[in-house]
Amino acid sequence: MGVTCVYSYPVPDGKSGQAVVEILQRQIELLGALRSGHFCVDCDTFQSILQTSINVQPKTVYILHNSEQPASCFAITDTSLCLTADTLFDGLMHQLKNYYQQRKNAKMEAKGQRYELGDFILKVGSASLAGSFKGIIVEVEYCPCMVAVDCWGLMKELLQSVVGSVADQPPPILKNRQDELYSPSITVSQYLDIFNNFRKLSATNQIGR
Amino acid sequence: METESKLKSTLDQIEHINQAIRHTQRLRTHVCQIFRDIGDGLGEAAKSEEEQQAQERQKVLLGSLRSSLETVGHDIGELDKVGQTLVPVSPSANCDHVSLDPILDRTPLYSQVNTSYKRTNKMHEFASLAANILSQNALKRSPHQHPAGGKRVKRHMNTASMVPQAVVDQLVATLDRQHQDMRITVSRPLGSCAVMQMVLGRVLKAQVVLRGLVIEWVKVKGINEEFSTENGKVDIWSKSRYEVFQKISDHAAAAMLHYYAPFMPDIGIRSFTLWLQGYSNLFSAPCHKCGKYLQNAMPPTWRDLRNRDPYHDGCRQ
Amino acid sequence: MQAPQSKEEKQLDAGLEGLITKVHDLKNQIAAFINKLETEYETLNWPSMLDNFALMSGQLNSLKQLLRGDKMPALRNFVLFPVLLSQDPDPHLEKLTEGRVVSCNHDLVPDYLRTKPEPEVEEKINLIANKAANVNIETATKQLNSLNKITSNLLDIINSSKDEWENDAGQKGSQPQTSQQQDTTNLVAAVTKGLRLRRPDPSMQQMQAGPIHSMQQVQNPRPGMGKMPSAIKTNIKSGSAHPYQRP
Amino acid sequence: MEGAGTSYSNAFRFVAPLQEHLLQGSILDAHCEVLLHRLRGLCDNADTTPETFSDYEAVYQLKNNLATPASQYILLRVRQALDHPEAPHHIRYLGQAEVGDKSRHTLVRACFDVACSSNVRDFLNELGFKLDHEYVARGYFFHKGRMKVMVSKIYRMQQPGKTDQNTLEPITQSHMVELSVVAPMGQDSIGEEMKNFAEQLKPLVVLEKFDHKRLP
Repeated sequence: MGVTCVYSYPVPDGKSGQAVVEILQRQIELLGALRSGHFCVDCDTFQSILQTSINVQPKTVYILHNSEQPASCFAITDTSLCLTADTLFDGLMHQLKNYYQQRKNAKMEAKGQRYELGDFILKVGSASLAGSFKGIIVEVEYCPCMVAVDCWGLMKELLQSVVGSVADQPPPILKNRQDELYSPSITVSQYLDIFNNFRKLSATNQIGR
Repeated sequence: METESKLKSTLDQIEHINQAIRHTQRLRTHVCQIFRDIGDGLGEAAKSEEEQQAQERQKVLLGSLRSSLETVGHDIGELDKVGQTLVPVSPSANCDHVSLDPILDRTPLYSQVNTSYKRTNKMHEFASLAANILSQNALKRSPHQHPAGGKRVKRHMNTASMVPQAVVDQLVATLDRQHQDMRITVSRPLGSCAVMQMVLGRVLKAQVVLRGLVIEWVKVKGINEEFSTENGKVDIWSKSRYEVFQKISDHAAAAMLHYYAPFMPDIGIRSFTLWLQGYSNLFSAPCHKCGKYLQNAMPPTWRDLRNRDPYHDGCRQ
Repeated sequence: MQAPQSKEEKQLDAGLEGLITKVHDLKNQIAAFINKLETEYETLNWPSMLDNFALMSGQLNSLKQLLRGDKMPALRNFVLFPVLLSQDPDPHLEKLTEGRVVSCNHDLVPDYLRTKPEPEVEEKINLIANKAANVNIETATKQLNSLNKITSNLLDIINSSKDEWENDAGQKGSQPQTSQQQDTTNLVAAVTKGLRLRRPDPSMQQMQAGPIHSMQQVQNPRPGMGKMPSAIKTNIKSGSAHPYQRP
Repeated sequence: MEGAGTSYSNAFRFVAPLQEHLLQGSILDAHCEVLLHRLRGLCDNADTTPETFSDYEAVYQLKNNLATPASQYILLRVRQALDHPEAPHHIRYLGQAEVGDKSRHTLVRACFDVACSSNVRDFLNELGFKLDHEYVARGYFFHKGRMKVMVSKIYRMQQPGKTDQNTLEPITQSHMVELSVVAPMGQDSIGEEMKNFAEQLKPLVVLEKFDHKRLP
């Protein structure tokens, strides 16, 4: 439960996502990291069906789970307020079904291999929207440190040996909260940010077509 | 006939040896008991009690101490008596019985003797090497190992480890005030020995066990780890779950020996604390030598003992 | 061997048969009771013990009635005597007695066919009978009286304490109530529906706007919330834009 | 889409629905001491002093404009321990209490207890919940096996959000007494156990299944 950086890794044209993931995995294994199982982060979207007046935007709540915190559930509003609760919260959302409804075909997931390297935890995986591949996600966690601004230099050094210039800057979410004591909810917020970017991208792609 | 009588005498001998071992065990438990009594001392509770009660307690304690000393004397006498009946066993004496073993072929005697001989030889070698090295480094922290030291020295040694609690408390309070980014608290879970808890900024926690003003034990853990067991007792043994802090614990133990100053005990603690404070930039400072943050996935875990410059473990001179 | 039976003999046979069945019943009852005592002693309660005793005494009574009945010839007038004593085991006898008596020998017969108690027992009975006969009537009445007195005294004590006890219980019932139905209702209503916990007072609401500032901020962008139709009538007069208005 | 890519944390998510079995009553303050003594004797933690608690509960309401009257609003209760500020907050959802027939000895209602971080109140506001009412409950807590007994005083808060002792006002001269068990669906035998326990508190407190529909 230390500082974590999550990046989406661009897939160059003409390469399949799987191939890029394999290249990254080889890179990480070359650093001396050991495989330690798999990871999974998933995100469900709930939308309010409450119409108080016509010009009010419907509200959205994202429910995320992270395999690193298997007994917790994270709920993030569209104003990026993050509630950390235990997994029974899913049941509670079910009770709210007359007010908030799960959006169909909007489940996003990031799955892949988890590695350990000293006090680092590295994860490489692919993100998918409703089962179709959307992009590559790289996560690096440095467990002993709780303040992002302290260990950014150190993280950057490790990150650049894996993903190169993608990690020139801290992830935007982390950048705003660099001085806080780190908590898992920041990790989840980073994932949500990346998921939303993927979503937007696919939406514009569809419009473009 | 001859072997029979030999066997009998051997059996006798074994019986004597057994007896001697039993006496030794008893002696040991009693001596242990004495040390425990002394170690517990009057405890913290004595402080708060009335003068008279404290005196009474002291009397009880002294009484029990005397009686246990008497038992120890008695035990020594017994042991002496048994010891006289023991005859020195010549190392080859048991070899005679080897011929009695009917299944000689199946006993891997030779190879066993061979390996144990080799082992003993090696151990001897290592021991002499270690003795050589240790004699060069004067790290003797116990007052009893100073046969050469004069009377004056001995008194000084004693004062370092026998300081009233108030002095320790005061020193810790000053340290707490001196270091802005460090929070230091003291607890005494086992009577007179103080345990210092240090929290360094948002980087690490350290636990220092003091005997008087002598640092006895140091452990370093992460800021999100605890120094207490689940039932709230102070836990000085468990190590950090992070490799970084395990490494720093080792370094801190080395530093504690380095800063040990028997004549000015408080200087030892002060300089150790100052050194430990150098870890406030543990994650944010690159190595002074190689200019990098990471080496073997570890930040620079070593701080120079003089100027507190950060180095990787592999980059130290 | 069987000679034509006389009327008397027939009667005897019938009587004996009845007697045997009754005794058999009694024996079974006792056996069942012993079995119960041995196997269920942990769960056995006093009433069921009493039931068993009552059953047995009933059977004894009916046995007695049978003996005294008109149909029963005077058994006293018959003599039973052993014709042959033998040390050899008799399988027929063994079967008849369920394995209790193996042979009809000299050891058993005197005990089994005894019509009078043993001499020592007889002596004891005589002794006690004599003693009873010798008691002075006066002392006897005296003792009787004192016993009666003690008993009635005891009865009085028990009755009075029983009265007291019942009174106590009665008083408990009449003690001041430890709970009030109305309070229960109020509490349950407050906890489940928030009754009497809401703040309808507008002056209170004004104060409320301060400490929970964030709520107001949240609400301002959605002015529609305040204009919901009112379901519960409250006496709010200070305006509909108020953050704590209950719709 | 579910099922195709479910994570292993899914196993934790769908637990059997829980139900709360409940009996309620009250006791006048003057006799509360007697009740506490009796409860100490009856319950498990007899050797220690009874556990006290001081909780602040805020009830939030979310309204709906759906036509069906059954789902016009939903209430969520947020509870926080005032005496243990480091403890997590709780969200509690309680369903409609069912009285049932004679054969059932207790009220039964659906129950969801979720521990959560302390920003839950802001979160509910974001979701469109409105604070409906709030109160402070202080009192004692006992347990016997899986039965939970709470003897608590309910206070109205004179100033919103303030839980200091001097701004609290008790709403009755009685303590509330609640006997409850949270158990998975379908364990009706617990009712018998609760009834027997309630029987032992008579005539001091009459614990009964209090029909919430009867409330004004």
